[in-house]
Amino acid sequence: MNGDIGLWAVPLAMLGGAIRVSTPFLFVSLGEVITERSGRINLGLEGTLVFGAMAGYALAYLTGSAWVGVLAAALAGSVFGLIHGLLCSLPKVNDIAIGIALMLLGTGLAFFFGKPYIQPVAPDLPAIDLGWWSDLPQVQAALKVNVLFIAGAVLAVALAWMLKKTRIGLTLRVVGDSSDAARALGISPSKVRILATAFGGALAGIGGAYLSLFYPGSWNEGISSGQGLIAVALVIFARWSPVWCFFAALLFGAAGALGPALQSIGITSGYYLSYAAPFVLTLIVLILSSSKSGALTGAPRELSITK
Amino acid sequence: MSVGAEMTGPVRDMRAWLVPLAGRVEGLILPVAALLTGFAVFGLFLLLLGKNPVEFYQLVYKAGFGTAFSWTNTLSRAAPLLFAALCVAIPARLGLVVIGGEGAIVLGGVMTGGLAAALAGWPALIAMPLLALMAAATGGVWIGLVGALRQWRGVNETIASLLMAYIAIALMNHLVEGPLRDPASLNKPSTAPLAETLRVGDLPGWNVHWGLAVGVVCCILAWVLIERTTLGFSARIAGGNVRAAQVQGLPVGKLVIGFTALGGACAGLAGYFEVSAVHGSANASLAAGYGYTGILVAFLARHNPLAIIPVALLLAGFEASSGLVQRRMDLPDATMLVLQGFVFVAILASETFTGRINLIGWLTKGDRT
Amino acid sequence: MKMSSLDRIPTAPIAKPQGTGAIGIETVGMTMRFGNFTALDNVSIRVKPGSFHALLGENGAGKSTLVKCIMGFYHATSGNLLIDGFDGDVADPKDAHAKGLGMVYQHFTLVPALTVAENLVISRADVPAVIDWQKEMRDLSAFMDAMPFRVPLAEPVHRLAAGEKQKLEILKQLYLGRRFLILDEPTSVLTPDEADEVLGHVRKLCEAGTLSVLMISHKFREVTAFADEVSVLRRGKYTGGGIVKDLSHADMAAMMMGDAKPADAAPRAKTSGETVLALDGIRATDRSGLGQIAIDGLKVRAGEVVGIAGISGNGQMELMEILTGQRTPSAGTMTVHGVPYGATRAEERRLKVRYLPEEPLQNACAPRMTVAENIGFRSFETGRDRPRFWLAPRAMKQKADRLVAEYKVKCASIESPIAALSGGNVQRAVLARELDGDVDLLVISNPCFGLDFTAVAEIRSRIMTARNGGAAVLLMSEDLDEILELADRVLVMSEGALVYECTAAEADVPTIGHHMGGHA
Amino acid sequence: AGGLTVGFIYVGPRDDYGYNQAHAEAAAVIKGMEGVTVIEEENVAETQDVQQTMESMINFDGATLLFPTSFGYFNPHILTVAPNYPDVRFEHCGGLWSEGMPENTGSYFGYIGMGQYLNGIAAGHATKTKKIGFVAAKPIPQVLLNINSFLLGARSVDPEITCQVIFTGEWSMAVKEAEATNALADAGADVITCHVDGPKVVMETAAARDCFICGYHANQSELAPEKYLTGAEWNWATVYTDMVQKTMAGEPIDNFVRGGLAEGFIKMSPLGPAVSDAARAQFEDTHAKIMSGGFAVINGPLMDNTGNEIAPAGTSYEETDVALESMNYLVEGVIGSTS
Ligand SMILES: Nc1ncnc2c1ncn2[C@@H]1O[C@H](COP(=O)(O)OP(=O)(O)OP(=O)(O)O)[C@@H](O)[C@H]1O
Ligand SMILES: Nc1ncnc2c1ncn2[C@@H]1O[C@H](COP(=O)(O)OP(=O)(O)OP(=O)(O)O)[C@@H](O)[C@H]1O
Ligand SMILES: [Mg+2]
Ligand SMILES: [Mg+2]
Repeated sequence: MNGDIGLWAVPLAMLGGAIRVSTPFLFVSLGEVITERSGRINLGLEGTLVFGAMAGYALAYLTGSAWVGVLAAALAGSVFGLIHGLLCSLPKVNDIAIGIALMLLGTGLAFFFGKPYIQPVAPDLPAIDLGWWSDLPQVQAALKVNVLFIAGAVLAVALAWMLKKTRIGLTLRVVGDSSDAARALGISPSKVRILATAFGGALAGIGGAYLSLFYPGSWNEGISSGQGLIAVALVIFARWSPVWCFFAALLFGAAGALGPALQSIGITSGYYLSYAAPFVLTLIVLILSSSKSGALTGAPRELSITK
Repeated sequence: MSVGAEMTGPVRDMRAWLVPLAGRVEGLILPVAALLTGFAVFGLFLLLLGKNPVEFYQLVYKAGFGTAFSWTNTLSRAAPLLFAALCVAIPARLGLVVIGGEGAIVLGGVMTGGLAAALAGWPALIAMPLLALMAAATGGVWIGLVGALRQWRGVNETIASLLMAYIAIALMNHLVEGPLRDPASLNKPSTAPLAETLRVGDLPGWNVHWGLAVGVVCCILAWVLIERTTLGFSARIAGGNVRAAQVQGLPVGKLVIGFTALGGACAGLAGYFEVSAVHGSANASLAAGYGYTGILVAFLARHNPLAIIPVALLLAGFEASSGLVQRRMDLPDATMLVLQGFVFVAILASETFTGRINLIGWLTKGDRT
Repeated sequence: MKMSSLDRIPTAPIAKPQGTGAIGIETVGMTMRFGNFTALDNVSIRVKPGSFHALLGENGAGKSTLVKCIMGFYHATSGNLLIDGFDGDVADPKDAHAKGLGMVYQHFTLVPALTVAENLVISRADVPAVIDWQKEMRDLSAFMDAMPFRVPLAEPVHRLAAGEKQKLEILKQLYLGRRFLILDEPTSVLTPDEADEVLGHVRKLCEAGTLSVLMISHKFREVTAFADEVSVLRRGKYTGGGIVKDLSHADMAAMMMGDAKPADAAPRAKTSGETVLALDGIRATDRSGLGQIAIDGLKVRAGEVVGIAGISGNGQMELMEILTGQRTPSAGTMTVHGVPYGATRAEERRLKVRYLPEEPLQNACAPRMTVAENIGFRSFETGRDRPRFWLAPRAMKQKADRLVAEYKVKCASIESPIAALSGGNVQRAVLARELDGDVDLLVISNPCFGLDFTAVAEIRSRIMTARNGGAAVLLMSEDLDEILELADRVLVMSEGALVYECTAAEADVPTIGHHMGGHA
Repeated sequence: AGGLTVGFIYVGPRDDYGYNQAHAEAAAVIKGMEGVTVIEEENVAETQDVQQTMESMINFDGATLLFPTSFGYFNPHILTVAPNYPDVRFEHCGGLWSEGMPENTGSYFGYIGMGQYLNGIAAGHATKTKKIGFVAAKPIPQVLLNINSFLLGARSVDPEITCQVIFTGEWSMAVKEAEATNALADAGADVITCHVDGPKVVMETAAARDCFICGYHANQSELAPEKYLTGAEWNWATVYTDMVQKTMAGEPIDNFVRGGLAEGFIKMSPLGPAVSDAARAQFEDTHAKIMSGGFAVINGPLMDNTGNEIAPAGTSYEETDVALESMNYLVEGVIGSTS
């Protein structure tokens, strides 16, 4: 069997990269969609992601079960979300600033407690072979899909459904669009926001667990390097739609795989620039999809950046 | 209910002059109280881990502020933070949250490193200011672009500046490893080293480079600009309420672009001093994260350029003490990050008390009937 | 759309409150204190089942406080609430809803991003965890079919016109099966025709015995036309009431105002001058980006108040934005004194143009800056002869002190943030700033929104004084009475265009109302 | 108390399975020495951060022998601080010291290219696709030498073998390293090694892609024992023990210390179970040759991968040859470019 597939390597690598790399972006941005749909911005998800990665790894290592790790990461993430939610429901407290502070605190705590887990090897999350039908090892590898990726995809659809078809979803949209209307309906906006932020934090924690427990599958201090922040940016890019978040995350993941893929077919020069592709791409789409009036279509009206 | 009813006679006068004073006192008491709360919470955290908080704070004091060397250490670390924080604080006066100062720092550094080679042989008196100016211009254009995107296309400045910081770092790496690389820089790709005449030295009698003094001056100038000039006043109006500024016919677009560019220029200067005073050439070490610490400093200083100076010193002092704390108390290097996190959260959360401490009521208790 | 269809109204599938038909409500000695301020002082009023009851009172009289106590938002400090004669303890708004009480608020409480159907369904107390939209839509259209007026179900609320929103608010209450409905100034955003239509339907529901209504209003005309009974509050106290038929407008006004006398309106001097502001062929897109604003031949002369009447959302906001340079027209010319005008600061100063936007705290002030600074907005960089570079805080304070005294702005200190001032005082401060010095053109939008009698009278008199002094005044207002009081010429704006013009002398409320509603 | 305080400064975490761990393991050996106090600090950036850290160790802990281990610490940071502290010795890992630099500074380094050559031999026997892969941080001479050595070692088994290189641009960036490894596997490489600060991610990802792995910096065999062929490891304990002993005895230390396999500066991980007998034989044979000295990896005639001749027939560059320290080419057979 000849493993050389020539130029096909690039699109294939991008597909594989999209599937491998997108999951943390997906989870964080889904979490942020729910948070922002309730009218809050949590910029601190980067810290939550990192802490989730650490907590997930540590617990997986200590218990021998990757799923316990995921659970722990979700729990830790929801605690961070809860703190953000609670602090921001105090009057005059700025959610963006608190987000930055919690990013620092989450990262700091993760590094602080994560020292002993840099070296040990924790069990990985299982992957499902969806490439069994192909003889090409590249295809098989690209379609080796982690359970969390599938869960994320399902979650994106489920959240979209929830926002349209369930009481919880409508409540969330009410709160995100008009605090006054929510209060008139007897809904407590800050309670909903606190819960939504906690839920968003839990998802970001799971995103972190994916990083440390599956891909790249190891805990270290450089594990995230800004992925949580970018994922928050992807939410605007995805216009607050969970399904679009899925595609935005895939696109970002695929763009991220472009750099190594180009090198693997021998295009090496300017590799820094091809590594910057995801950022450039996101920026371009952001510029194209913004409008002069600054009105962000689809933005929840209670969001501090749309006010 | 009407306020006017009780505000006649001497009471009104007394309370009237107390209002601004009370505002200022509150502006001081609140952050300090929050800072102490942050310290206390972190102390508790240490206690839970079985470490001695008193020893910890003694070490922080000793290594950050206790000796002449500690001050050297702290001041050196504070220098880039001053510039980086200005990059956040100046646009913040227009209500913009710019978090990508790192990009401007890095590009300012590359401009310095790249241009210095072309200026070899120029008299230092011309070349040095030119380098500084060009670095500032580079940073200014980069962050000014964020402002322009915001103004012309309504692109969210927080996210645009963040994305652009990543792009700037990629550009920097590309340039120092490619077109601008000094072939002699073997295992650490860098631009050609600055000529000795173009290097910025230490402040006379100190072991701290000139960037600190320039940074302090920049903070003061920024404060003067914002608080004491009509231009700054326009910006404060626009930052306080864009619609009001527009109705007043103020050139909001120009202000947005101008102030973001000004913030970027400060960050560009940070890059200039990193290259000309610390590294001697531009290389990947320029992306040292000062831009991100600067966000912290600016927010803690509530975007007041003068307050940036003590806050930068405080944070620099924390970082200066990090090593000693690690070595003496067997704590990980992230300890300072955790402390900063607690303090930051405490100070921001304390904003909820602004205007709620009834200082005037307390001071004039006896005067009321 | 006949009332006979009423008995076919399928009410929303909720647990029906005990019994059917209109509920009667009575407050007994209700007192409400906020701190040591008494907002309601021993107020007793009675709304009979099936009656249409009006609640009158000037701003701050305690009307909203009273109804909020009824709805359970506030818990009265003392006093009782009787529902159908029985002691009705309303724990919170949810409890009130369960008891069949409903309220339409002064400000819309609809969710802009949600569709009409979503807004209706989510307002129900028993929304199922998972919503079966097919079934809901069937039920909703059946409900709509039975209603005297309707609103498109699938449309997001932010695309609805103000009148439609107000109708939806009322529809929502009926959908929820309310049997006692509180309307807090329900017609403030409606044309007189729309108001008559909506209130007419509501009144018929009362007559049919399905609903009792307690309506807060400032409009005597509506009270006379639709209400059976009236109660009046002043400074938290019940000052009178009775059967509407037995009361004249003067009687009601006397109960509302007591012995307080509003400032006399400034006399209207005879003036006439040359054209100051002229707009021609102006075209711009509106807020939604879908509709168009088209302003042709708008002229305002010196010494003249031109009033633009219209329901909010018909392009007044956009016109204001064009006039202030916040919205660039795609075509047309705007001139002041014959000079093309782009509302830059230099032009504003040279041509002496001043603005008084609506809700000044949101649109004309920097809330966290001090009163002195806010008053300095117009003049901070004008030096004696050339522009200042350095700020002159002392001069700014002196000026602020002078204007605060002159315009009677009540504030603890000119160094307090302007956000700490009451609405009327913010309005006074902004007016002081904008009217200081020579004014050739004054553009005003809803200057008296939410202010009480004395403030209103004073502000209108200042505007009149400016006019008499030779300023050209363009006044946009949703309050037709205000326009009729102040304007020399009345224009009507509807769907982005000026559709009608008349002099103050020819002004006729029904005609103007028709044009406001676009039914001309 | 009369003893010697030795300071170690690391650029990353000291248990990264890589560069820093290699140093930290050696520091642990020093810790056990009589009369020696070891102080350490990790995650110190190559900025004035390291200058302050060095001074802090000197001023507060009385350190008189410093090992700032990261390559970028030397110029300008050590060179800036050292003249102010003539009584303190600054020993830097990386081989940058040259005549004219402060006498109280020095540098040491190991010829680890030889280790990568041996890695290449193991790889050459193990590869079925005739393609091996290299995840590299940056195209700098030390890294290029490692890449070239790895391929030349493999080509000593089969001259048909090619080596794909992917640069990540960062010394430590987990996701990029994993993506690069996957890209290599996708491109058909079935033996992979790397030169990044912490090889853990590359090793685990490659093993998960069913590739054989060759270690670097430290022993990573326990990450994937079945897949681990061998690895080129630093053995800094040799250097550190020597320098500490000399300092305590008051003997001078050379400013420029170099060594390879023979000097015990580097070592090879034990061969893994997947290494065939033939491979073992060639590996051990070459290992012995290197130990006995004079072995050269770069031998003419040799072309680079853009067609330029880099070594005419008959020339060869021994490991000690300074020309190797400015290597700026990839040899024929390496897929990738130096910029
Ligand atoms: N939550 C509150 N705290 C303190 N004072 C309040 C509060 N709510 C209302 N008030 C005061 O109570 C008084 C009565 O207010 P209320 O809103 O009932 O007036 P209103 O008659 O509805 O006036 P409007 O016609 O302007 O709606 C006002 O002076 C107001 O400032
Ligand atoms: N944000 C605020 N901070 C501090 N005090 C405030 C704030 N908002 C309102 N107040 C005070 O609360 C009181 C009630 O304000 P409100 O706007 O209801 O006044 P009002 O009775 O309606 O007066 P007006 O008729 O002038 O509008 C005022 O005395 C005002 O000074
Ligand atoms: Mg009211
Ligand atoms: Mg008011």
